[in-house]
Amino acid sequence: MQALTNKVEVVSREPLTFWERMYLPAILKGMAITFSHMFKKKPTINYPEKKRPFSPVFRGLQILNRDEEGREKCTACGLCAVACPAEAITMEAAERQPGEEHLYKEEKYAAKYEINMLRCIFCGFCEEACPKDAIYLSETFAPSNFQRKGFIYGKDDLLIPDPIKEPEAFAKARGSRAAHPEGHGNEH
Amino acid sequence: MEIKWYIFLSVALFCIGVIGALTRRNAIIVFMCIELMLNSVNLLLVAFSKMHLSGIAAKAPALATDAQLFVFFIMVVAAAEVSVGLAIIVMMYRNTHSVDINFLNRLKN
Amino acid sequence: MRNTFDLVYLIPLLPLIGFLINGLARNVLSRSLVSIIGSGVILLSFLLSVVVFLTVRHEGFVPQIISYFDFINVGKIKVSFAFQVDQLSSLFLLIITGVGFLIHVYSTSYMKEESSPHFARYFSYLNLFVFSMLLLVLGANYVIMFIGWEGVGLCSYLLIGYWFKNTSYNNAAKKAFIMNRIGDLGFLLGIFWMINAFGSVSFHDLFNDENGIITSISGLNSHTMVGITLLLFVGAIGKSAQIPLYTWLPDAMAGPTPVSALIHAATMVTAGIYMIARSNVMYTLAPTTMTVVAIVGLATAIFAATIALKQNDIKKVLAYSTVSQLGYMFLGLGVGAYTGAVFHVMTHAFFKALLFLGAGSVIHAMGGEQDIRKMGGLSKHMRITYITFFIGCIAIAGIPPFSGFFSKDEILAGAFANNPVLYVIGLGGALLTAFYMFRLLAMTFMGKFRGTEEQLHHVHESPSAITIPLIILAFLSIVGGLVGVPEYLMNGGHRLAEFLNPIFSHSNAILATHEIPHQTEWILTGVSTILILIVSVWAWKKYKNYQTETAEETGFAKVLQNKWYVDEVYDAIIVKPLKSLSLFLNNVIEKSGIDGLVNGVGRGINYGSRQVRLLQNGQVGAYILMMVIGTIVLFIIQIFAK
Amino acid sequence: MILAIDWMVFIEKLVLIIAVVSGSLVIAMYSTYMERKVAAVLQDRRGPNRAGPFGILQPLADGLKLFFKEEIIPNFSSKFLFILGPCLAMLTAMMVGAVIPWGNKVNLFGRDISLQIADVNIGILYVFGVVSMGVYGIMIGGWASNNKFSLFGAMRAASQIISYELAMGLSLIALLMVTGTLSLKDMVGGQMDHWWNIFKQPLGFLIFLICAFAECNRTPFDLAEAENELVGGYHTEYSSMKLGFYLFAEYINMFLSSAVMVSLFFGGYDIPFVNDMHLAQNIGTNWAAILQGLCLFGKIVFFLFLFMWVRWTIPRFRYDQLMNLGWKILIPLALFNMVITGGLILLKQNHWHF
Amino acid sequence: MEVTEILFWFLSVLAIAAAAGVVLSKSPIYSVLCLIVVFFAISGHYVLMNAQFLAIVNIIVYAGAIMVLFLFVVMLMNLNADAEPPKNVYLKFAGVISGMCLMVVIISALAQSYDIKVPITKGSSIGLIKNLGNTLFTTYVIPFEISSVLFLSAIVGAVVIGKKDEQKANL
Repeated sequence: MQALTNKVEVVSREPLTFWERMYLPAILKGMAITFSHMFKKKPTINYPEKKRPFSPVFRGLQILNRDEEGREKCTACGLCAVACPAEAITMEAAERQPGEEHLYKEEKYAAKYEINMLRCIFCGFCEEACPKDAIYLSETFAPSNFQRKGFIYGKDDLLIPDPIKEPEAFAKARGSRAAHPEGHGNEH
Repeated sequence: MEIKWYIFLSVALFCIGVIGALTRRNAIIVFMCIELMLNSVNLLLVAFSKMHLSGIAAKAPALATDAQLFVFFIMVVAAAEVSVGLAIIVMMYRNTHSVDINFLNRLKN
Repeated sequence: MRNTFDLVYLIPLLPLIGFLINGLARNVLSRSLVSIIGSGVILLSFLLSVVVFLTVRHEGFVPQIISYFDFINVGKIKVSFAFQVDQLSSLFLLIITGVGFLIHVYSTSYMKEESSPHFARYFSYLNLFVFSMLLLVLGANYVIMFIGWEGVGLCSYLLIGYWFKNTSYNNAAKKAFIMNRIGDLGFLLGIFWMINAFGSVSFHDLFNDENGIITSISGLNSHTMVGITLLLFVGAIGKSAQIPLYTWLPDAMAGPTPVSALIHAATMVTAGIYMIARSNVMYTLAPTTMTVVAIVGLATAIFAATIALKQNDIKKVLAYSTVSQLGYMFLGLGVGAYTGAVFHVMTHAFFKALLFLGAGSVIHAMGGEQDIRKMGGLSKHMRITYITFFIGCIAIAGIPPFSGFFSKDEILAGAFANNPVLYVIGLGGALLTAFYMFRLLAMTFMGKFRGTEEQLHHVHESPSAITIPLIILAFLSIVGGLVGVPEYLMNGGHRLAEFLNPIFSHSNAILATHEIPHQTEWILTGVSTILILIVSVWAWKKYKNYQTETAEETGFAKVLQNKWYVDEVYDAIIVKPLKSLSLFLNNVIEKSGIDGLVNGVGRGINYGSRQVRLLQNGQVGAYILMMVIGTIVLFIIQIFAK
Repeated sequence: MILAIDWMVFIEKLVLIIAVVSGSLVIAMYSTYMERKVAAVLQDRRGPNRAGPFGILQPLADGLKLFFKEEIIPNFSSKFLFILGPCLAMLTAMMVGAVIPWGNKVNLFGRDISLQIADVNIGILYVFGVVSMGVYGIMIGGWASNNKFSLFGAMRAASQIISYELAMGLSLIALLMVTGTLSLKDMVGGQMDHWWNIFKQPLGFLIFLICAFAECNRTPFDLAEAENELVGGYHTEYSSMKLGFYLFAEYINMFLSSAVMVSLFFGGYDIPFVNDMHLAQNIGTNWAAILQGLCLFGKIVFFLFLFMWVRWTIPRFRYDQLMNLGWKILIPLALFNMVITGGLILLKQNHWHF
Repeated sequence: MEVTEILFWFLSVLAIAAAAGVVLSKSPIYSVLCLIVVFFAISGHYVLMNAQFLAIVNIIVYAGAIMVLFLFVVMLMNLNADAEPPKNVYLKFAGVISGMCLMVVIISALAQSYDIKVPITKGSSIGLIKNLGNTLFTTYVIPFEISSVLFLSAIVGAVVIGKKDEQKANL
């Protein structure tokens, strides 16, 4: 039979020779292989102290964005909730009252915005769906928790810190994607 | 210790074995009681081997080792007996799903 | 000198090792390895034999007895496991290992269609056979000889029945075994008698020139001597296929052809000759037995030759020819021409092995066909086989200067010296030999091919592993006779006789054969040669253009074709009565007598046990209870008995 | 004094027993750490490194965790036997330590103290006796769990241990023929400043090593707890410190069988290439004893490492392969070894004359 | 009271109690375990009598091998306490009585023996493996070899008996 790929290795089914039936040489060979691994470089790292750089397309926890003046960008249009295949997003809209312009960028805003992190599959569709660049996926991942309700993230968990009041925290939360404010999901 | 205490001990063990063999119907337990009897005899043999050591055995030490070697041989025979006996019991259990010795009277007729 | 004989034990040991390796590892070894081991050990033995032979040839060689350990040590009888190396045994060593090696080589090709384990099995049997045969000729006493004697019988049985899936082959094997057993019994009884009469079985003790037991017994033709020699002769009859125990040999052709060549032509069947030659002193002292030997030998020679005239199976012809030639050898022994007999053993080993191997080559080429009526014209296809076979025929027919001529002539000369009647009959046998051999040759190789088309297509010259042994044997058949050129032909004369003189000197001294004048010898030789030539040419002409006959043979020819109905006669006078006796014993004595007794006892016990059985109620507890009660009673008796 | 006991000896032995038992426990604890570390290193990982520097407090953390786990005793199980099982396993594991010579002797308070709890003259037989008891812990535990998997595991363990004990004993008979003693102390003494027994009995050592693996229920012979076939084997139903006992027993067994192996085949506390007698004279008995102890310990650690190394190299046997290996290979091989050794000893007694 | 005497009484009581346990316990498993205890007690007695070799062999052979087999079989069959049907009470009673009778009779018979008060000697070296081995491989070498044949036949017998009848299984 012709091989489809060149990776095919023909397995010998001949009866074992005497040395092979002794097994000892094979065992010693195996032991030598494992022993040699003692001196190999370890691919693992001490995680919390050292971290590997994420790949540019990594999709972590969602973050609700603010603009330069610290106003929430979200306008509660619900497109993200519609786009979500796991139906993890719940939101309630509210109208911006006068005097709240410094809080919300648009006239409508999300009074309640919840993502169930146990359901979320981190596909990033919400980010793509958002017309306002109000949501994007960061480079952090969900920490563990003792209870289920701890995994339902509300607005206070999701909102990015205020860039004016806490610029360092804002910069940190933005992560490396700050260099590309447009984000990767919206390139088309 | 006087020899009589060893005699009493092994007779007591032997008789407990006999009682067990008489009263129990579980073949395995009967078998174990037989082992118990064998062991009581072993104990007695060892005790006797130490009994006349200052007298007779001082002249002929082989007499004293004899008893202990008998014990050794009894153990050999017991081991052989157990291996076959247990095989028979397992076989019997496979056939009758019981280890009651009263079912073992097939040879009767 | 010592060093040479230190290694003698290796000669039989090597084949034994070969047997063990091939026999035990037959499922593992490859065919080529088996061939190398099987033939190699024989080759090594042969080389050692040559060394031994060269040592023995020295002037003034004294027979060496190399003793290894005590084999039997009971009372006054002491039989040691010892080898004796002297002129006779060294000669036989050469024949056995030399011819044996050639046949091994031949077999590597002949048997190559067998599956690997069977191939190895075959070679292991062959090696075992060579081992036994070497033991037979090397043994320094009759007991060791008997071990080898039985060993070759066993190997013969194994090899005849090599294709054990065929019932008739098995029967042939059994027949050979049983016939041999009859003879062996005689041999064994002879040994017992010997132990009883002389207290020793060692050749050295018995036949020593100075102080041998036999030589010190002066009684010529005493009862003891005649009895022992006759019993030994019975053994020889069985092993060497003489009347009346010859029928196994033709049947033994069931085995593979090389086996027939090795066992049933060259070596095993000559064991009887060897044995008698070995005990020549005893035979010389028993002229009655000598006469019996001569008559039996001559009768066999003629009888078998007549049967061979009408056989159509190529191997059967050769088999009867072998029986006939063995008869000649016995004739030679019987008339006191021991050297001639041994000489004939040697030449016969060469040309009969050659003929058998040639026959094997033919059968091989014909795809297993053995009937010469279906052959013919093979000379065109198989030149080497044809030429070598032709040489063999000339040799066996006794045409000078081929080997058979010298040996046969010597025997006949011996017979003439003894009694001219024997000579005339012997010469008649020789003519028959020439006739059937040339008939065989002509029918096989001349004329038109009478087999099927397919066979014709198949016919080809055999491979070199077959032809080279043939060529070597053919060469030996031509020149082998030169070691025994009689004195009247050449000055310095009979070198073999000189060589063997130490063995037979004592007998020769007693026999004091009257020399035949050289003129008489010339005449005898001339007459026999001319007659043989005429008969050969006649047979050649008659059968050269043989056509397949459909007509049934009639009259005497039919009797011959059916081998004088000997098998049938045996069946009628031995087998049938035995069978009916056994039946009688089985039906009457066994059933009513012995069985009645046994059953009566059984019935009595049966009744008794039926009564006792009631105690055994099948409850284990009850048994223990009985035991306990019994113990208690015993102890109570013990207490109150005081 | 009604009890005519030499109290000093009593105290001496008591201290020694406590030292050996607690020592075995500590070593067993750290064997778990070593196991994890070796496994990690062989697999290009880092292993435990959180609790304490290099994670050396990890065993303590593990132990604490086991202590605080919930105790579960299944219904329908025999409670007494369920508890007896791990206890027996632990007990039999610890008892081997009694006959192992941990060092030559030390001189304290003017007394020569032998660093061996009991120098019985049937030391090896004692080891066998105790090892053959070890199977009870597993069997009883497995049966008392009233769980099919546990029972299977127990059965497997029992038949495995019985099978391999035979080959082990046979392999040692050849060694006994060479050394001519059953006492472990005498055996070690015989190897001091001489060839180690491994050079006299290489085949015997190989068989013994394989059997030791089997007796300890270590990979590749860990069928009794084959996770992917039998869930957890005989300790499926166990939790908390009872499970801990089983695990501990395994490591103690490992440690002590390494010690036995070292004593039998690798000279025990003999310091290689050094004449121990002279050493003791030069630097004093006590220092020599410490050095010897360290040397013994080093050898044992090597064997512990071997155990782990093999575990992370060789896959588990199938059950029939296991039985084949035991009955059809090791036992004949051990018998063969015995015969060869006997023949050589005879030859040697006849001064190599045949 | 010496230490050995205390140990003797302790081991004796242990042995008898455990032996009673063998007979009385409902479940075969407990019987097996009790029997193991008996064997240990008897081994203890051997040690007290300085028969070290027998003591350890007793443990290896009986406790280590034979009882494992028993335990194995019991577990294999998974016998429960109720597997044994109740026996006739009178029969049990008869069994106990006759066993007791046996004991009384034997002891009373032995009590008449004149040297029943001979003390056993401790601390002799005949129980050591060296002496036993010497005797075993000189005087008793033939019984020793025969016992190995017995073992072999027992192995073969056990295998043959324990093998499933394949023809029967196919039916």
